[in-house]
Amino acid sequence: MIGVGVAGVGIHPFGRFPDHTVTDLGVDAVRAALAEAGAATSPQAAFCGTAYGGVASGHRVLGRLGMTGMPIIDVEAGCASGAAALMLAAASIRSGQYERVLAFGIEKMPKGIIRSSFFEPWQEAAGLTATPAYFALRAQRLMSNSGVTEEDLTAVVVKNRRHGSANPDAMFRSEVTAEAVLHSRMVCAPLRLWMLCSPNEGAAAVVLRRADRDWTGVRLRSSVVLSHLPGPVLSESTPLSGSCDDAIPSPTWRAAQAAYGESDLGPGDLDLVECQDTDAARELLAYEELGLCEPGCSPGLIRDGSTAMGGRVPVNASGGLLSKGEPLGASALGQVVELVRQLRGECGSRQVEGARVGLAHTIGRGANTSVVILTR
Amino acid sequence: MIGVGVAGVGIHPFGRFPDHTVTDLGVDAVRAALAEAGAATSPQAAFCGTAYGGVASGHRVLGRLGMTGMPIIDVEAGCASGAAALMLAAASIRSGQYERVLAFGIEKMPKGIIRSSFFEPWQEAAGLTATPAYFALRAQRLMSNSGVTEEDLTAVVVKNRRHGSANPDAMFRSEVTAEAVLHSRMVCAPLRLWMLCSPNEGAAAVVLRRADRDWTGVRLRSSVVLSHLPGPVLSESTPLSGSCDDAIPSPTWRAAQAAYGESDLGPGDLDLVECQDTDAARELLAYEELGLCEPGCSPGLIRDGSTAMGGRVPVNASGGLLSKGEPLGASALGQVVELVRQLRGECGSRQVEGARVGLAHTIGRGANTSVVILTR
Amino acid sequence: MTAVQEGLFTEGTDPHLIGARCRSCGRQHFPATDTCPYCGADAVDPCELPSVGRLWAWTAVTSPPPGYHGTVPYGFGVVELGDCIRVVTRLTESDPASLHAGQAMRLVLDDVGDGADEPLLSWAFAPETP
Amino acid sequence: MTAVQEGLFTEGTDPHLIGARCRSCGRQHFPATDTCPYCGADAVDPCELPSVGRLWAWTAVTSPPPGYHGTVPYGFGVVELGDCIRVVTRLTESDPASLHAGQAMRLVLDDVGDGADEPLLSWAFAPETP
Ligand SMILES: [Zn+2]
Ligand SMILES: [Zn+2]
Repeated sequence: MIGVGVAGVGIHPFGRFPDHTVTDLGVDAVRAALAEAGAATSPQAAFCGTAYGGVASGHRVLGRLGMTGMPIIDVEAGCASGAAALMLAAASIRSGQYERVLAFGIEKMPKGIIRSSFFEPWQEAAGLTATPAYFALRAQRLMSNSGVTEEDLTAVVVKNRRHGSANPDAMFRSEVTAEAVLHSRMVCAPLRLWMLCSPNEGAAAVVLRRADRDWTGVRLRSSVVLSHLPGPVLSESTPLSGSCDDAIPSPTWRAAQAAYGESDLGPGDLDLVECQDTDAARELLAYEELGLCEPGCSPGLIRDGSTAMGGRVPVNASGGLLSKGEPLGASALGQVVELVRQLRGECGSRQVEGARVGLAHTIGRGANTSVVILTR
Repeated sequence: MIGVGVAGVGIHPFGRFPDHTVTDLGVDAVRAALAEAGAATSPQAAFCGTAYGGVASGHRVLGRLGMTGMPIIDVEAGCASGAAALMLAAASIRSGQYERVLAFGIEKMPKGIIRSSFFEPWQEAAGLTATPAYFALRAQRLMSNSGVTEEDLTAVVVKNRRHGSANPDAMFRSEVTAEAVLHSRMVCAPLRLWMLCSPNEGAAAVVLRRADRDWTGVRLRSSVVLSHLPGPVLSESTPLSGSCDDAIPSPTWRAAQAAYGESDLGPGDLDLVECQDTDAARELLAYEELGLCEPGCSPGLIRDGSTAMGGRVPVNASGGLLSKGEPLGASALGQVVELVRQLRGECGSRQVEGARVGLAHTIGRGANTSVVILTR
Repeated sequence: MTAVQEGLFTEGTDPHLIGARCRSCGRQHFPATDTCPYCGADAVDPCELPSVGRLWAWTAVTSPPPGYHGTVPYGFGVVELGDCIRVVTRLTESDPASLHAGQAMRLVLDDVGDGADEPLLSWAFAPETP
Repeated sequence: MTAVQEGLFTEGTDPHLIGARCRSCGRQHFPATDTCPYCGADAVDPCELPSVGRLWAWTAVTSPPPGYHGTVPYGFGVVELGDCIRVVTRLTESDPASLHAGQAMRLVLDDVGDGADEPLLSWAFAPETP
């Protein structure tokens, strides 16, 4: 079995950058990752994750760096696009096809209102495409199934914004109070404005390399991308109907199981987790789906501080999407960059002490779920 | 070395289908490929090539068929998108990761004028984004370097339309005369309207499987995707400047060399070729880049009938893009479907007798070049 | 009155959503497509879904999503019809506090147009009046 | 007069395109970016390209491409400037038969606007008058 190591990471801060093209953002992140990896790790192939980057996004970035001539493949898997790029890059090393591969993700939302190509025009006209409404329905089900309260949702926001205040690459770097969260505008009950993440812009890059026994750096232990099973009506595949069978496993649960199986690690081994907090309830649901707690027990983890900095398994030490915002194609690799830096002990005031095992999780339109496990 | 076999292929005819969504087209092609492959070859992962399909294109097709739950990755590589999907699918079988994988490509051009996201708005305003003008400049250089004449360009169109008249999946199924071609409107000298292919709609699908020694069906021997080297000003990466060094190899030449190397086959072994004839000159250039003739000798092949049906190596027996039209994401896999059917001897009046070795070539924005070699 | 899309519902005094039932696996889906989204079979029969069901999840949309020209706020939720299908739907009730889990809901057709042009007919579920 | 984009060319009686030369590999590119598209180095110096060159390839565009509001037909081609850079350009001559390989061409600035609004300045090459 060929091992996969992380030779270098780079990130362009997440935020809004009206004076920079998506290519500019990508060049920054890729240059930084290449500089860390060093000249001896020049990539033999590249995978670029993006949802809105347009035709030949990866080539435009690598063309600016004189790095074309190799296979350059753009991949799209919604918010998991960057993770899909990473998965393909890792697979090509594990298979022995390449020794050094670049995975990067870039995003800059198009100007004006984004009309997802995922929906048909009649679904828009019928009022069936309000994304936060689907999040809200899922939140409501979690509240009724697991006893999550409005205070718990608020606590997730307060925690992540506190974590994010120490992350120079985050868009929002100020803490918020529970009171302020509870007084923010109700978007779709039970979700208020500050409980929802903002789509934004950014880029992140990871250089992977073949890692033999003597590799002492961070290792990529598993990198799974899976889609949903038919049935669940509130799956991120947003069907207009579903079955009444509540036993169908979610894609996050399945991806996590696959990733634990691949890496011979379990939820008890994790020192930190970066998970999809597109809304505050989505983070709590991830606790259950990733096995950080038993089903129905997510409120316990937020109430007792287990997932806050200093707790048993800090979740979203980076501040999460609630602090960083969500540049779709870059989002999943942004999590990976954070984990790599945490495992290297480079995170200063937001460092999770002694972190050896980290997990990153995203779920996006498709549905595509990714679970990545890294170790030091 | 694990072998890769073609278990089934399917195609939705290329053309214009205002009453069908891109998902409808994909469902048709995928169903047909799955039916050929049989239930025992149900895929473990899927790669969907598309340029304009939008978010989660592959999931929308496979969701209609109850086939989600596996990794489903959308890939974009311009006109080579389908080939990129095939390359990733093949690599995942060669590496032992999967035994059965689906690759498909779908396209339906958006309504109205297509503004490629490849260019910046100022490049449009400056008149620098007329795609046929770039084709025309390349054609002019080929005419001056290889002695290609207007009659040779016309002969390519006449040949391909004659071939296409026997292909029920082509958009144009009528022959044309040289005189009619020469009287069609001048778009960008030396290219006239009928010398240019039309973007259109369609879908194609290929089910790949692990092929051990006892597999007697069609084999995928190589599947290469490469981007361009910096320098050539008329590369399909459409830079606004380039170097004066004419010795920099083209991506098609490099991809062909890589594919020949992988398969231990050479241009002399080919029984037929499907190549990128986005314009008539592009086909002649491919003769030289693929090694069907020496550099500078492409006119000879079209003049002596070597690349016509019945010749030494028929090129575009399907009618090529000049007859089929070009649904970007589906185009490269449409070529593969044709080759598979030719190698199986299923092509009726357009059958290349005794075909055992076929090559498919595409080049698209990026630039991305693909070369695929199939054998029986 | 034009429907927002053909084939979604029957009109008249007792409207029904038009789903499809798979001949192979028996499961129902909505809107009707020509393949079964559970098993992929292409033999499916159109069927009318029950017009009364139970509320399973709900919220309210406070800002109009892109492409929607009807009024806001509007209710939004999931209703269980029979024992095997849950359907995503607008709700006529836009105050989440006025609704409760398992509440009986009945299909109605209403206007999602912009009020200026011809009415645009779509479906919603309304609390069943006892 | 506004330029179609900042930083593409100098204006005045003897205009020049603004490229950049890589400090590491010495190669020139246009338009100037902050990295070298040949070797990736980030140390590049802006430089003015020669204003006279030789015609290397040419055609004419007969239909306006999307986003272009100037006149048609217009000439289009590639001009070699000095001994190491080829530049894609509009040409002032839109009859391909009036041009020949190696012909001397000089940079000019002209209007690609729609004629109604303020002129929109871009570059083209014109046959050098002897
Ligand atoms: Zn079924
Ligand atoms: Zn350089």
